[in-house]
Amino acid sequence: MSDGVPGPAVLGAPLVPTEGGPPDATPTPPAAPPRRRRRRLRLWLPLGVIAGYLVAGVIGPLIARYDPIATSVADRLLPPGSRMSDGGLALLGTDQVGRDLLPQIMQGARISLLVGAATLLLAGTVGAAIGILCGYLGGLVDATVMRLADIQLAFPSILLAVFVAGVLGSSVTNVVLTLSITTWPIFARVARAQTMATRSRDFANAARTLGAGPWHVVRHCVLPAVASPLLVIATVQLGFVIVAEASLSFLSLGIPAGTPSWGTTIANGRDYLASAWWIATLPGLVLAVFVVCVGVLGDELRDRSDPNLSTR
Amino acid sequence: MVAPPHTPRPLLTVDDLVVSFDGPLGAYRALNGVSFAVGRGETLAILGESGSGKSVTVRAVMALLPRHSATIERGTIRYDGEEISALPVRRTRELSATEMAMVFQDSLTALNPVVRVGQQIAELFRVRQRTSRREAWRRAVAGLERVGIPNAARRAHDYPHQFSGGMRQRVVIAMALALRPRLLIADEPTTALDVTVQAQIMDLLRELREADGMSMILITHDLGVVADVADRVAVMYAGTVVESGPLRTVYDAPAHPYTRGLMASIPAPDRPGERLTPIEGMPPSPLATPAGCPFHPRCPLARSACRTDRPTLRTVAAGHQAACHYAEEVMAGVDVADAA
Amino acid sequence: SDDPAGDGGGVTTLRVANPTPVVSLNPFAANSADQPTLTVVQEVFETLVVRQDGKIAPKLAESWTNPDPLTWQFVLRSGVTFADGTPMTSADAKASLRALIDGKGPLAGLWATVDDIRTPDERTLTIHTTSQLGTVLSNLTLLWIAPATKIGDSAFFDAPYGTGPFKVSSFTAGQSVNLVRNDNYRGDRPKLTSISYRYIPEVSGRVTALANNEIDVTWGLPPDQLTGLRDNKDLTVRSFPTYANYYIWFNSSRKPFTDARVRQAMWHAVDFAKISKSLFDQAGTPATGPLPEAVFGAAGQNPYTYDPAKARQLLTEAGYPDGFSTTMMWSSGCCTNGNSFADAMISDWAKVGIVVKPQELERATWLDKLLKLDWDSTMTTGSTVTGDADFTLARLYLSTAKRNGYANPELDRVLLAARAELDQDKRATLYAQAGKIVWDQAVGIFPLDLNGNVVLRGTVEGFTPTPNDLPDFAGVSLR
Amino acid sequence: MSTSPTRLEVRQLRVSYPTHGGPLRRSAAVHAVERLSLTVTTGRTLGLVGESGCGKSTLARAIVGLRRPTGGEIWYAGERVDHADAARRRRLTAEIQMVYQDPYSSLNPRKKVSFIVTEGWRVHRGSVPRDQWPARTADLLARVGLAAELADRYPHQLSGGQRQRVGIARALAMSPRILVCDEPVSALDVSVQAQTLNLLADLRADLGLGYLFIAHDLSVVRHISDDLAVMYLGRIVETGPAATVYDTPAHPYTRALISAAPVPRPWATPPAERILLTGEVPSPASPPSGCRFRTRCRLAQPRCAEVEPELRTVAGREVACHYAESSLADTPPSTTAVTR
Amino acid sequence: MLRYALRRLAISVLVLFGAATVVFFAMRAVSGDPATAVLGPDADQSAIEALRREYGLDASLPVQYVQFLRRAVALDFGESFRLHDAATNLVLTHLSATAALALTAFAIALVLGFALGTLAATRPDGVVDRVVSVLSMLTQSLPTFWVGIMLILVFSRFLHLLPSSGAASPAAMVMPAVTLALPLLSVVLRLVRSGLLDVLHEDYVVTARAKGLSETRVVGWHAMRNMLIPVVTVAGLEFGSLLGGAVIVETVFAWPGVGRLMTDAIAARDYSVVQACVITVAVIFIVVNLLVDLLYVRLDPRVRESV
Ligand SMILES: Nc1ncnc2c1ncn2[C@@H]1O[C@H](COP(=O)(O)OP(=O)(O)OP(=O)(O)O)[C@@H](O)[C@H]1O
Ligand SMILES: Nc1ncnc2c1ncn2[C@@H]1O[C@H](COP(=O)(O)OP(=O)(O)OP(=O)(O)O)[C@@H](O)[C@H]1O
Ligand SMILES: [Mg+2]
Ligand SMILES: [Mg+2]
Ligand code: NI
Repeated sequence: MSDGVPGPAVLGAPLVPTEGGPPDATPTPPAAPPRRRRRRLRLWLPLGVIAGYLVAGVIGPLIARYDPIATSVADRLLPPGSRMSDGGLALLGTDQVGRDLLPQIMQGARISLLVGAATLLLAGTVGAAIGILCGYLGGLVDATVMRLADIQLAFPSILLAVFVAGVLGSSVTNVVLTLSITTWPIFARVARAQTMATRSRDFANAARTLGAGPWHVVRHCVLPAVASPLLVIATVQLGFVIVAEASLSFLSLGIPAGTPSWGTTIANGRDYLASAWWIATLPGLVLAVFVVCVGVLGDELRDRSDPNLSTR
Repeated sequence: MVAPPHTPRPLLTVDDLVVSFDGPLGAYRALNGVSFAVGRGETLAILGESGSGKSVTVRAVMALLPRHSATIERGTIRYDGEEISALPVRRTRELSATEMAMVFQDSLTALNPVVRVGQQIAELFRVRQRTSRREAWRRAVAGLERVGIPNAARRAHDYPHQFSGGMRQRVVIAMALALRPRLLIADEPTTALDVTVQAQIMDLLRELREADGMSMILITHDLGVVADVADRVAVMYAGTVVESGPLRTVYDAPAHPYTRGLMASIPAPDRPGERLTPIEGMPPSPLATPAGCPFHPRCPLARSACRTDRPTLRTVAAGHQAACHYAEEVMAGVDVADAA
Repeated sequence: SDDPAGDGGGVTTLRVANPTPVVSLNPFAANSADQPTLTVVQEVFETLVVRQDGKIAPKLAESWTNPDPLTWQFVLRSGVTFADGTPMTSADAKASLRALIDGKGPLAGLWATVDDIRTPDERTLTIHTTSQLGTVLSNLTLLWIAPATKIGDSAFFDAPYGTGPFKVSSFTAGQSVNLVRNDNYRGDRPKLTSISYRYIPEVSGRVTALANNEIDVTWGLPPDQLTGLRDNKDLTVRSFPTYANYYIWFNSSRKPFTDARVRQAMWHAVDFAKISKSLFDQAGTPATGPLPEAVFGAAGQNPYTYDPAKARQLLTEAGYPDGFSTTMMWSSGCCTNGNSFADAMISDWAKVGIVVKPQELERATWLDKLLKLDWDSTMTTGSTVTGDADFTLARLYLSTAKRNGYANPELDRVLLAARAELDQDKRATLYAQAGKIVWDQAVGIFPLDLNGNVVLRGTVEGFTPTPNDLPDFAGVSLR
Repeated sequence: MSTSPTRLEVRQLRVSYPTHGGPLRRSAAVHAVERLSLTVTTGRTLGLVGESGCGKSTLARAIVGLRRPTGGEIWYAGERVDHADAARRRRLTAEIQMVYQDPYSSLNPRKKVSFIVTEGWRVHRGSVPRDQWPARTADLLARVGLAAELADRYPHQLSGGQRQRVGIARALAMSPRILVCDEPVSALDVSVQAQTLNLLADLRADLGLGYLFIAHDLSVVRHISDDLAVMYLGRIVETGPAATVYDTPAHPYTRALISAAPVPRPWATPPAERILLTGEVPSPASPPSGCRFRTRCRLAQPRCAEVEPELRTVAGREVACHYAESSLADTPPSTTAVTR
Repeated sequence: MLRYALRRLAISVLVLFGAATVVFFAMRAVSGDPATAVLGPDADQSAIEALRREYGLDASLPVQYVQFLRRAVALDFGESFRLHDAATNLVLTHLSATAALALTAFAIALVLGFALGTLAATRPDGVVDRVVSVLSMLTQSLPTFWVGIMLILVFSRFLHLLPSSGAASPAAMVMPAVTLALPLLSVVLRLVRSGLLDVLHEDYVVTARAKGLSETRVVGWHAMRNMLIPVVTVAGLEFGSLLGGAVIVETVFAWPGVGRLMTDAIAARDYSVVQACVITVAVIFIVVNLLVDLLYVRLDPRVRESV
């Protein structure tokens, strides 16, 4: 039965190593330490980088104060490492109105991470709640809501962005709203599938035989099971959302002017890619590193959340 | 049950096989020195509780271990005199199906769900023997008929899920036997089946084996099934063979306390309701195999030597081997009380 | 296929990239004042008169007279034919003017006082107005003469032709226009056999296409791009003054901008000289008045100096010693370097305590708010397409226009008088007066007159820029 | 501690699953359990055997209220309990509990043992005061033979036998009178199985529980049961005292089942005739007409296709076969060794 | 099967109706008046009213809605205010450009995704695997417009290899298609990799190996067929969103596609075109997913039974 079924990441095509190993091999196989170290690295490296971003986003703007409205047109388009007219060093160069990019990127981290986190929180909770509801109840509720999700998916997100910006104006909140509306079905689908798989598992049945009502079953059986796949999805979506915010900025539907986010900085610098590459490229790089780290972390979390893998 | 003639050179010999897995929580040994041999025309049953390493052993023989996480640390596997553990996988694979074939425990998952069963068998003829498509199909149907699938010509077009459990297991057997292998390895072929169906399958296997003079390794934890078909028995515990010998000897005069415990755990049909005598304690975690004899924490006979010295498999009687320092006492039926 | 092959040069096509899409070729309706539409239309149609070096010159009309102050009589040139060979007559001119008025486009308002158009003979056109209209001539610079028989047919404008040097061979709205030479053209035969316009929205795409010899001409590039292109030996960058300028309006009907001192303070608070020098380089020149210098009726005014202290003082006088918070809106993509410009101004305003929240809006939303006067201040650029002060001043600053909340009877009086004046010199004086009111009252800030830029490949010869910033390629040849 | 026995009675129970049929077929219902009656009494064990898919689990689910019966009645302690309202249902959960087959999937992998054991008290708020939980948990764990410190572990940190004990402790926490055990030892190794069987026997003796013990391993059922019921395709075909049914089976199916069960030491018992069933197990969606077993029955007569046999008393047990007498007479002498 | 298809169709119609309703009311709820958006700030009131009358915008909202639905059923979405052409026409012409782009991108993503994903899955944790996984995350983490502009700069501006924009030649297709394909590629790649990894440790793959089949056959035939099932589902969803989501690529590369048509129409509050676009995209989305479902049924005999 449930014999040694290993987790997906570990198993591959079988092959007996031809070298076979000497008869007096040491009891601990030599392959072990690097692999474990690598696994630890895969968790802690991205976590460290992400923590670094958070610190930079929270503390950075306090140290290297960034004032989005303090422009210095004389210092515009300075390449990285230039001296500015006030004597300061623009480590990452300046943008098209002479603002130092480094503090701008740090400040941008705040907004971008905020947008990412808020969107995930909103879309995640709403999506998960709806998904669980649909998965648990099934039937008409399920069919109706899932059709709504289909409509949502069939509906161009650009139009949605215009719609939100047009009706509610453009603001960080509304960007979060737009992105949440486009993201919730993903969470809902995952939560729904997981709920359907969990609700009829024997441990849920056991809770019912103990007299548990739906609320208890959802809270203690479904929710914990839904949480980890959602977490994994969330890491993937975090990258997506932050990139999507940049794309909205490209279409002038994103974060309002005067609030620097990575997206707005990249979008502002797009006309300068040939002449002042650093404006769009450096925040782009920062964004990419962040997204990659989150992605690696997500993969690692997925591996770890697999009960099969953590058992052994 | 006629004991097979003991040929000097067994068909398959496994000697001191050590296999380790590199899992997320670190490396551990699934096999820790497994040795056994299968004679020509002989049926060897490998017994042992879940996780003792039965499947890993036979997968190692078939070169089916996961290539990224499993390492054969040492040991040799010889097939018909040739050391196959030294061959590249591709060469070992050439022996698969023609020399050695395997039947898996769960027939539902062992068959490709999206390929017609006829095709799954015909594939063997087409790819391994380069026959024509039509000829391959014809032979596949014949193979299905041989294992007693009614209406084989029509059913060959069906998908695995359209068969019942017993039928599927027959398909798997037909697939294993398609190229007439000399050694059939059956890894818990009936665990997923009902008793009545299990009886059908075991009968079928016995018939086919006798018809082809095939050798067989049968893995199971059902002592009854073993008694039904095996010539010889190997008992595994925590990644090693702790005892091996002729069927009745092992059953009636076990030389290892674990085997004895196992035998005692079976509810006797003639004494219902009587208290059973299970082996105390838990099997060791593969991550922390105890030093010395792996069975000593649960062994009623354990003494200080058991805690430090690892017993090796040694011959305790003709054709009967056990890995216990005090095998003779066990065979003599010395009890806990006597030992203490 | 009926391209005349016996013309030495063979096929020469000028490849043009528009920065904005051409959505219509109908110069009588909604798009009659659209720069992309007019750019193409000017190669196809001609007008009765043109503005040359700031003066009105004859084109399809040979001469004109005012039999009385309310009547304008034009004598049309003879022997002019449309591209299909039919002769151009006064009936066509009349139909065209009717079409423009009935089309109710943005230019229709210029002709509001016309009550009668007559064609006494084939070569005479009389326009009668209910009150004196001094802008008739400059208005006529945007009246394109199309065949009267076709003008009501909307399909005509899918591939229109006129009396101009080119005719449209194909048109895909929003994407591309192809022109071929009009072989019936009476004047100098154009050297180009065809012109193809296509819309490339992204700046880097256009610049790359130009550098890669995928296109020959483009314009409307942001100033920062030009710096790089000037160094490219294959390219020629032409910069020239235009009728367009930047302005920031205050909603004078809303506090605190009801107070002229506040508006003036806003102006004094920003170092426009520095900003325009670094942000616009050769793309703009500091404004001397509310109208670009090239426009008829523009006059130099007293410059506002960069003087934060004065700004503070004005604010204190107006009752805002600590400044105030307000918003500034603009529509995205409205203005050259708009976002940077806004950032720079906001930065300077902050220094005197005025916190301005930027609001970049989608154009439709911006327009909606603009017309509802639902805003504090707005930044935009505008062009005086007719080249006549009336077009801008009377359209935007009359109190009846309700465009910026500013209402001043004195200004209204001057503007209306200027419109009714037939003597162009007197008109110019009146506009100078009106301009002074707008400037001194700081109805808005007028930081910059915009220079146009056209970038051509070195192979393009004979291009002459015009201040209306409608690049005209009729006289161009390809090497 | 047992007073007068309490009875759980199932009368003419029918449980069906809707099937979606094919697009061109009408949607039908699978009657997984069909007009089934049985009685479980406290202090006694009713063993239930049958092939996979014959409806054993469905019956268990209906009894504990996980599945609503489509017909028939369930009575507990003189009260009709099927279609009970939610409050009654909740009250009943304290009386009738269930132990699940798979110790891996029946424990919430994300909760500690302490939570799992106390889950019932959490649901029935106030039934056990919170401050008593730790002590009571320790008691329960001790009762099922688990160390108290296991309370802080997650299921995946336990062995299969330990998990099954946790499952039993969870059921016991509610102090039930009746325990429905749905194949509680099928997933366990012989020695762990022996431990669990011993535990269940002890609990019955100490607490006077009544068991409905479902299994497919006849030797296990025989070991623990007082009474035996044999199920085939949703119906009970034979039921009576365990010894009677096991030793002198009257229904051809029971006979086949018992004869097919492998015996651990065949040489120690007189050789038995093995009755091999032929043919496939019919689908419960379309059971054969008349006697459901007739398609695989050696004794089948035309009458079997027409009239469905009802349970009737034959030689001390109830059996649903038209030819029970001749089937009984045909019983080979070996299994009727002692004529009782 | 038939009934299943019919049920799916009925649901699709419902979804379409929902999308149509949402777009209708959404457009009208957004601030900005189509008449002024088209005619500009200087249009006079009578002109605005005339335009409204012409396009039926003077009627009450419910009347407009019913009118819209009635005509939409006949595939008539009215005329574009801005481009003075039938909206249906406009959408169809632009759609062909987008479809060409999307299909190419899709093909690139599928081919590369399958190739790389398979490579990565057969040697998990190997060099290829790690490079590929970082690459896939990287492509997903860069904003499309940035990638597009970069490609233009590198391949057109500096290397002069490819035309920078337009849809004139097949070569012009390369960069936009690649840009569009990249994010999709990383999705396909991950899906193929994880799908294959899941499948590769299924028992039937071990069985196939035990049959002595070559690794190529085991992976390329036995594993692949099973892995296709989940990939197809996601690929379908992604293709649907590719059509509506190509705006940015279309803008950067001046590709005359439906995405830009729609964005421009939205900006101009060109109701008829927006409605036509949204409904078209929704129809395609639904059709593609319907096809995917049917394909799913073909690929998986187990599902074939149950529908
Ligand atoms: N692919 C693998 N990766 C890691 N560990 C494995 C793998 N396969 C087996 N193992 C481990 O090796 C040990 C022996 O497993 P094996 O499958 O041989 O047991 P078994 O005796 O066949 O048990 P069962 O009766 O349950 O089939 C177990 O601890 C198991 O967890
Ligand atoms: N949720 C369900 N929906 C539809 N049919 C079901 C469902 N559960 C079980 N069945 C069907 O009902 C019949 C009885 O199933 P049940 O699980 O009760 O059998 P069982 O005797 O417990 O088998 P096993 O020994 O394999 O556990 C089977 O044919 C099964 O296919
Ligand atoms: Mg195994
Ligand atoms: Mg069951
Ligand atoms: Ni097992």
